[in-house]
Amino acid sequence: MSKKDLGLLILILVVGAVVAIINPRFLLPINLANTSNLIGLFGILAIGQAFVIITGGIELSVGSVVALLGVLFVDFIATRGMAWPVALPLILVLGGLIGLAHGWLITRLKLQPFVVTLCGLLIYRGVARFYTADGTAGFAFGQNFPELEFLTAGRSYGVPNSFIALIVIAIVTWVVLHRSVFGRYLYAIGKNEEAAKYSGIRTGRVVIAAYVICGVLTALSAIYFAMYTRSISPASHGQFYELYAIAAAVLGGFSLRGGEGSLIGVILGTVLLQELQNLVNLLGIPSSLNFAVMGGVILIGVLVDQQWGVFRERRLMLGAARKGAAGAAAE
Amino acid sequence: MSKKDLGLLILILVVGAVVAIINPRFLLPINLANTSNLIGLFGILAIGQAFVIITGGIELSVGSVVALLGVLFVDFIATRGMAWPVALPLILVLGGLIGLAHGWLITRLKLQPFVVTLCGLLIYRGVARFYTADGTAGFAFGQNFPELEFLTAGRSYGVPNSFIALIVIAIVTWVVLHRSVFGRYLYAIGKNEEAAKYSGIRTGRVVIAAYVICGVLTALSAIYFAMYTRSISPASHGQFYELYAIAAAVLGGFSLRGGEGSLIGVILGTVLLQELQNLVNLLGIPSSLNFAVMGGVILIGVLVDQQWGVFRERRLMLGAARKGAAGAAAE
Amino acid sequence: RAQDKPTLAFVVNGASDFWKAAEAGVKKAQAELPDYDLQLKYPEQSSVAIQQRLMDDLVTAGVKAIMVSAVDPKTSTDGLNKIASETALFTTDSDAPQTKRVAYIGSSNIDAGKQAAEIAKKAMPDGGKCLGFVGLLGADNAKERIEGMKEGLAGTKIELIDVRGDDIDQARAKKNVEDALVASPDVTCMVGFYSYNTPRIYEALRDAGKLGQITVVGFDDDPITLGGVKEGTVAATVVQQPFEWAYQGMKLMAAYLKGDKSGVPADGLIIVPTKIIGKDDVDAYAANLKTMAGK
Amino acid sequence: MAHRLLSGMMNYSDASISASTIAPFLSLEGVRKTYPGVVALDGFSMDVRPGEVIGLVGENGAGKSTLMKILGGVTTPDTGTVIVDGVAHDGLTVEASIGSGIAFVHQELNLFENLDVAANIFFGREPWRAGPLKLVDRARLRALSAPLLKRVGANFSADTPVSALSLAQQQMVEIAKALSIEARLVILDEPTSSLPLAETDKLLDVIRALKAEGISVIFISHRLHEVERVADRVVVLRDGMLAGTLPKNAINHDQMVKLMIGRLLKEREKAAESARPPGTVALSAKAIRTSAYPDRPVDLGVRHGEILGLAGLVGSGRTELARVLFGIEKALGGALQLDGTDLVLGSAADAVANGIFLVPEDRKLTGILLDLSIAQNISLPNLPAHARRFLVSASAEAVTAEKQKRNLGIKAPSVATRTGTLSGGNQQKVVLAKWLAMHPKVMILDEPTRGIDIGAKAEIYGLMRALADAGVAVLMISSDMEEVIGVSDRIAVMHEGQISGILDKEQFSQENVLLLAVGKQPK
Ligand SMILES: Nc1ncnc2c1ncn2[C@@H]1O[C@H](COP(=O)(O)OP(=O)(O)OP(=O)(O)O)[C@@H](O)[C@H]1O
Ligand SMILES: Nc1ncnc2c1ncn2[C@@H]1O[C@H](COP(=O)(O)OP(=O)(O)OP(=O)(O)O)[C@@H](O)[C@H]1O
Ligand SMILES: [Mg+2]
Ligand SMILES: [Mg+2]
Repeated sequence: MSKKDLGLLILILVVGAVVAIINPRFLLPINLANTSNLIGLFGILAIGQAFVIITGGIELSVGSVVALLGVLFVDFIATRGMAWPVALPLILVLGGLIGLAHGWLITRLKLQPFVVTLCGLLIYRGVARFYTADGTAGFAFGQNFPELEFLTAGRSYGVPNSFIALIVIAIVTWVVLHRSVFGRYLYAIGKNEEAAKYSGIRTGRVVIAAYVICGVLTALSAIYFAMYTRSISPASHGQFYELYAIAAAVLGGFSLRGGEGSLIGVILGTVLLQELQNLVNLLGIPSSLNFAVMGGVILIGVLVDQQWGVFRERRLMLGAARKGAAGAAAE
Repeated sequence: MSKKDLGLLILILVVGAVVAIINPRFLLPINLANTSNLIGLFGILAIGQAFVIITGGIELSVGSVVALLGVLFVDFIATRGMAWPVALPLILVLGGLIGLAHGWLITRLKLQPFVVTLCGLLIYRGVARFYTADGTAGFAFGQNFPELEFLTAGRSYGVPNSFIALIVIAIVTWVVLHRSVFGRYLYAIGKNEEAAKYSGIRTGRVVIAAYVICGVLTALSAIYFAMYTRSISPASHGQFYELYAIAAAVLGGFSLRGGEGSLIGVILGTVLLQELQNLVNLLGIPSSLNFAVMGGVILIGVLVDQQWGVFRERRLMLGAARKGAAGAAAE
Repeated sequence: RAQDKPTLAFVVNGASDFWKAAEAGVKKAQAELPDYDLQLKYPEQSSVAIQQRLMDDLVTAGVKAIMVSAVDPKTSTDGLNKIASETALFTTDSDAPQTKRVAYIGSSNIDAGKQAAEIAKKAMPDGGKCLGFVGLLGADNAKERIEGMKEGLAGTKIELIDVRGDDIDQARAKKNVEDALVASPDVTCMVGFYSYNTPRIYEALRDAGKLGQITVVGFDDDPITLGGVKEGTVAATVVQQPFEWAYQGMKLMAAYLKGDKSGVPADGLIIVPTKIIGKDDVDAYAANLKTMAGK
Repeated sequence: MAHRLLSGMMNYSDASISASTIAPFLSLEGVRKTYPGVVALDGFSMDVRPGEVIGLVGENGAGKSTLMKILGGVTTPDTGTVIVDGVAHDGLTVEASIGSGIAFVHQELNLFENLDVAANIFFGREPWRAGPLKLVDRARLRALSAPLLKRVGANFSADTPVSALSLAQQQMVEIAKALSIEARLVILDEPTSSLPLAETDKLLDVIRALKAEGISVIFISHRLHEVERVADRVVVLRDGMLAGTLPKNAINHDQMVKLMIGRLLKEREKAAESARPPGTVALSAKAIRTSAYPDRPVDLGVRHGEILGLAGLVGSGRTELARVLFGIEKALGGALQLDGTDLVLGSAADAVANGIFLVPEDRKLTGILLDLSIAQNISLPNLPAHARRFLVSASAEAVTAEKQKRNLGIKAPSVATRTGTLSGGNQQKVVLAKWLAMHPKVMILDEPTRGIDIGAKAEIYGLMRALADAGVAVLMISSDMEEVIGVSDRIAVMHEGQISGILDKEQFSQENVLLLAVGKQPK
C-alpha cells in the first residue's frame, strides 16, 4: 500500500470515528451493510473508470450506460420474459460492445475520448428515454427472481453480495493492473503513448481493451443498480454517476493525464465518497448540502495530498543536499 | 475563416434549409429571434469556456456558477432591494473571483483543472441550494426592472439584445485571442507550457487570467439566464450547461489538449447546437430524443471533420505524387 | 400535415411515469376530437429554461392552445404571460393564478397533503413520528404537499419530523430510507411524497424486514405502491387524476377554441379532487387504471 | 537592478583587448547542485568574458546541461553564486536571466508547434502596437524574422508552421530565436546534435560573427572537432567538477578527451573493420514511397553483417523512410522484403515481431518513457519474456537491465532510477539497451549518437560492429559526416526523398557524400 493510499485510509477512519462519536448508530451492522452495498455498486463503476483513466482517457457516458442497460435488463426480464441467466450475459456483452465502439472511435478514428464519451452520454440517455417513451421500467408488484435477487441484493453472513462481488473484482483487477503485462502496457500508454508504440506495443488494441473492460464493468454495475432500485426512470437514473466514478478515481490518486493511480486508491476513494453521503444522512445535515460536502472533501483531499507531496519532495531534496555537503566536508 | 469553420457554416446552412423546407415556420422572425436569443446566452458561456480550453484546461463548474450567481443576482435585486446597476457589476466581480480561485488552485497549487472545477461544480450548486434552502429564487408578481429587462431580454429592431451582446463580446474576444500578445501566449501555453515558461512568460498569470475571463463571462451569462427564466431553482438551473459550452467549443474545432481552435468556430458550434434543439421541437421529434440528436450530430460533425482532414491530406499527397510522376515522364 | 388541423399541446414538467396516465387521457380525448391534433410533450429536462424554450418553439410551430404543468409557476409569470399572449394557455398540476392563463385544471397539492395526514391519523390513532421522502425539496408540489400534511397533522400526536430529498436519484432515494432506519429508530411512519418514493420505502422496509411495522403513507399510483396497499403494508395512497386533467383539459381547450367558454368557471379553477385509495378501493382503482390505459 | 546600470556603462565593443584583462561578464562560484541520489554539480566555478567563445565539453551526465539551466534560471543551485556584471545572485530566475542578456538554446527543443516560425522566434518579445489590447504587429514580426532565418541558413519561410518542420529545421528556429535577443551571452546546448555538415558550418560562422560583435558564446557539443574549430577556450567538466581548462593554443582532440575521461582513447571514435564479408540482403525496400516525398520511390537493401550508413541533408527524407521500415507509418506505395520474403507491416509491433528495431531520433518523445525506470524501459518491448503467466517478474526485468547497464555503461544510481532524471546521453543508451536485450535481425538507428559523449560513442560504434559481426543488418542514419565515413561499410545517400547513390568503402570521402547529398554524381 502506497503512502498516498495510507493517507486516504487514515482520512476514512478519522471521518468514521468522528461520525461514530456523534452518532454511534453509524457503526450498527445494518448501516455498515447498507453502505457497503452502495460501495460495491459504485466501486465496480469506479474500477471500470480507472482502467480508462490509466490510459489517459476518460469515460463520461457511464451514467447514461447505467440507465440504458438498466432499462434494457429490467425490460428483458420483467416485461419480455427473458430468463435472467440469458439476459445478464447479454447485458454484459452489450456493455462490452459499447466500450468497443468507444475504443474504436478513439484509437482508429483518432477522436478525443472526452468527445466520444460525451456524445455517448447524450446518445445513450436519449435512446433509453426513447425506448421506454420516457416512462419507467420496473418490476410488477410481486415479481420476484429469487436467485438473481440473492446474487445482486442479497447478503451472505450479513455482508452484501454486491460488496463481495466488488472485493472479488478488485482482487482480479488489482493483479491485472499492477502485476500483469497488460497492466504495464496500460501504464506505459498512459505515460507516453507514442513511445509505447515505438516499443512495439499494439497501443490501439490495449486502449480498446481498456474501454471494453470499462464497458463490461459498467454493465455489471448497471445490473446491480437496476436490482437495487428495481425501477428505472431513464431521464434521471444514473445521472452524474460518471462524476462519482471519476471523483473516486481522482481521490484515489489517479491523474487524468494518465499513467498514475492504484487500484486500492480507487476503492478507498469510493469508500470515502459513500461514507460522506452516509454521514450527511446520519448527522441530519440538509440534503441540499450533500453535493457541497462531497466537493469540499474531494478538494481538501486532493489539496492535502498535493501539498504533502511537495513537502516530502522538499525534505528529500534538503536531505540530499545536506548529506552531499557532509560528504564533501569529509573528503 | 478557416476551412474547418467554413465546413461548420455549410452544415448549419444545410440543416437550416432542410428544416425550413419541412416546416417553413422555422424562418419566422419570431423563431429566429427566440433562437438567436438562446445563441446569445449560450454563446457567451461557450466563449468563456473557450478561453480555458485553449490553455489545455477545462471549466466544469460553469452550470453550477450559472445557478449560484443567478440565485444571488435575483436575490439581490428582487429580495434585498439592491439597485441593479450595483448588483450587476458585483455579480461580474464574483464571477471573476471564482475564476481567480480556480486559476490560483490550478497554477499555484498545481491541481488538475478537471479536479478543481469538478469540485466547483459540486460546491457551488450545493451553496446555491443551501442559500435558498432548496427554494426558488424569483421575482415577485409585477416586479419589473424596465432598463435591465430591455438590456437582457429586450430586442432592438427585432434582434434580441443578448445576441447583440454576444456579437460585441465575440468581436472583442476574437481580437484578444487571435491578434493580441495575450492571445498568443494562451495558444503557446496550451501547446507547451514548459517551453513558455522557459521563454520567460509568467504562465501562471496568463492561465489565471484565462480562468478569470471565463468566470466573468459566465457571470454575465448567468445574469442573462436569470433574466430569461426569471426564476431559478438552484437544484436544476444550469445543469449540464458546461457540457453545452464544451460541446460548442469542441464542435468549433477546439482540442481539449489545448492550443487549438478559433473563436468563429466556437460561435458556429453554439449556433449549430441551438439550431438542433430548435429543430427537435419544430419537427415534432419526441423530446426524449433531443439529447440523442445532439450527441449524434456532435459525433458525426467531429467525425466528418476528422475524416475530411485525413482525406484532404491523402488527396494532397496523391496530387503531389501524380504531378511528380508527370514531371518525371516529361523529363 | 400538422398545419391543416389545429394543434393542442399538453406540456408536462419532466419525464415521469406519472404522466403516462395523462398520455392515456390525451389519447382518449383525441378519439373524440378528430378535428384536432393533440400532442403531449416532455421537456428533456425539468428546468424552467428548457420548458420555456419548448413552449416558444411550440408557439412558433403554430400550436393553438397549450396546457402546461409549469416547472416553476410562481416565478414564471412573465414567461407564461408571453405564451398566453400568443396562444390560449391553460395550466395544470400546479397553478399560476397571477398569469393570464385561461383556466387551471388539476388538484390541490395542499389538499392532497391533508389527505395524507388523514391516512396517517387513521393508521396511527396513538400518534407517532413520521419521516418524509421526496425528490426535489424545493419544488412547489413538494412544498405544498408537505405543508398540507403538516397542517392536517396539527394538533395531533403525529409529527412530521424531517423530509429528506434525493434529487430524483432512485439509488439515493432508497439509501435515504435505509439510512433513516439506522439514524432514527424511533420513526413509526414514512411518507413517500413523490410517486417513486413510496416503492423505494416499500423495498427498503422489505429488505430490512420491517414491512408492516412502520406505517407507510403513499402518494400516486406506482404499481408497487398499489401492491403494497393491497397487501396492507402501505396504509393508503393519495392519488391524483392526471388522466382526468388531460382528458377534460383537452376537451375544454377544444371547446374554448371553438368559442364555447361555458366550461371555464368564473374563478378559472377546475379542481379534480385527489382521492385516498385504501385497501378496499385498490382493486377497483387498478382495474380502472387498466381500462383507461386501454390495456 | 544594479547590474542593468553596470551593463549600460560597460563598453564591450573593443574585443581586440586581450580577453583576460576584461572584467568577466558573468562568473560562477562554487556552484553545487544535487538531485536525489546524484550530485550533478560539485563546487564548480568559471567565468565568461565578453566576446569569448567557450567550448564546454564533458561526458554524458557530467553536468553541462545542469550548469546551463542554472544560467538560464530554469533551476537554482543548492549553494554557490552566479555573478552577472559584478552583482551576485544566489540563483537566477528565467526573467532575470533573459533580462541580463542571456539567450539559451536548450538541449531539448522548446518550440510551439501550433505557432509559426516567426511567432516562435519572437515568443515572449513580440513587437506590439500601442493600445490597451497589445496587438501583435505581425508585419514587423515577419520583417524581423526573415534576416535571422537567412543568417542560420534556413530554407523555409517565417510563416511556416513549426509542426511542418523536421527536427533539424526546428533546431535552426531555436538558434534564430537565440540570435533575436539582444544577447550578451548565447548558450548553445548541443545545437548541432541533429544538424548535418553544411548547416553546422553555417552555425559555426554564426558563432564567429557573434564573437566579432563582442557577444560571448557557450558552446556545448560532443562533436569535439566542432569545438576545436570555434572555441577560444575549452572548459572540461567531469562528474560535476572542473576537470581543466584549455586555452586556445592547447585545444586539441586528445587533450579534451583526456580531461573528460581521464585517459586517452586508444582508437578514436571509429568502429573496427568488418570481420566478415557481407551476407545476403536482409531488409529491402522496393519503390517505397513516403508521405514526405510521395512522388519519389526509394530502393534500398541492407545486408546481413554490414553497417549501411544513410547520409543526406536536412529533410532529405531519411527519418520518414526509417518510420516506414519500422511500420510506424504506412508506405504510400512499394513493397518491403525481409530475407527475400514479402513483408507487410501494419504497425511497429509487426516490425518488432520480425526482428526489425528502430532507435528513433527523438528520444524524449518516442525513444523512452521518461516516467518509467530504466529496467521497465528496457523490458517494455519484450515484456512477455519477462513474465510468468502474464505476470511481470520484476526480478527478471532487473537481471536483464543490470546486464545492459553494465554492458553499455549506463550511468545511474540503479536500474530502478527513473529515466527522466538521466542525462541525455544516458537516456540514449537506455533506448539502445532495450533493443540490444532482444535479438535484432535488422537494426535501424536514426542519429544513434545524437547527444552522446565521445567515450560512449566509441562504445556504441563497437556495439554496432558487434551486431553486424553477429549477422545483424545495421542501417545507420546519421548527419555526422565523420561518423558516417568512419563507421559504415557502405554509404547510401539520400537527396530529396530518393537514393541518389551508394558508395562502397573505396569511394568514401566527404566530398563524394556531399556531392550525392545535393544530387550530383560522385567523382
Ligand atoms: N531533474 C533531475 N532529477 C534528478 N537528476 C537529474 C535531473 N537533471 C539532471 N540530473 C542528473 O544530473 C546529472 C547531470 O546531468 P546533465 O543533464 O547536466 O548532464 P550533461 O552533462 O548535460 O549530459 P549530456 O551530455 O548527456 O547532455 C546526471 O547524472 C543526471 O542524471
Ligand atoms: N510531421 C511532419 N509534417 C510535415 N512535414 C514533415 C513532417 N515530418 C517531416 N516532414 C518533412 O518531411 C521531409 C523529410 O523529413 P525527414 O525528417 O524524414 O528528413 P531527414 O532526412 O531525416 O532529415 P532530418 O535530418 O531533418 O531528420 C522534410 O522536408 C520535413 O520537413
Ligand atoms: Mg545535456
Ligand atoms: Mg531525421
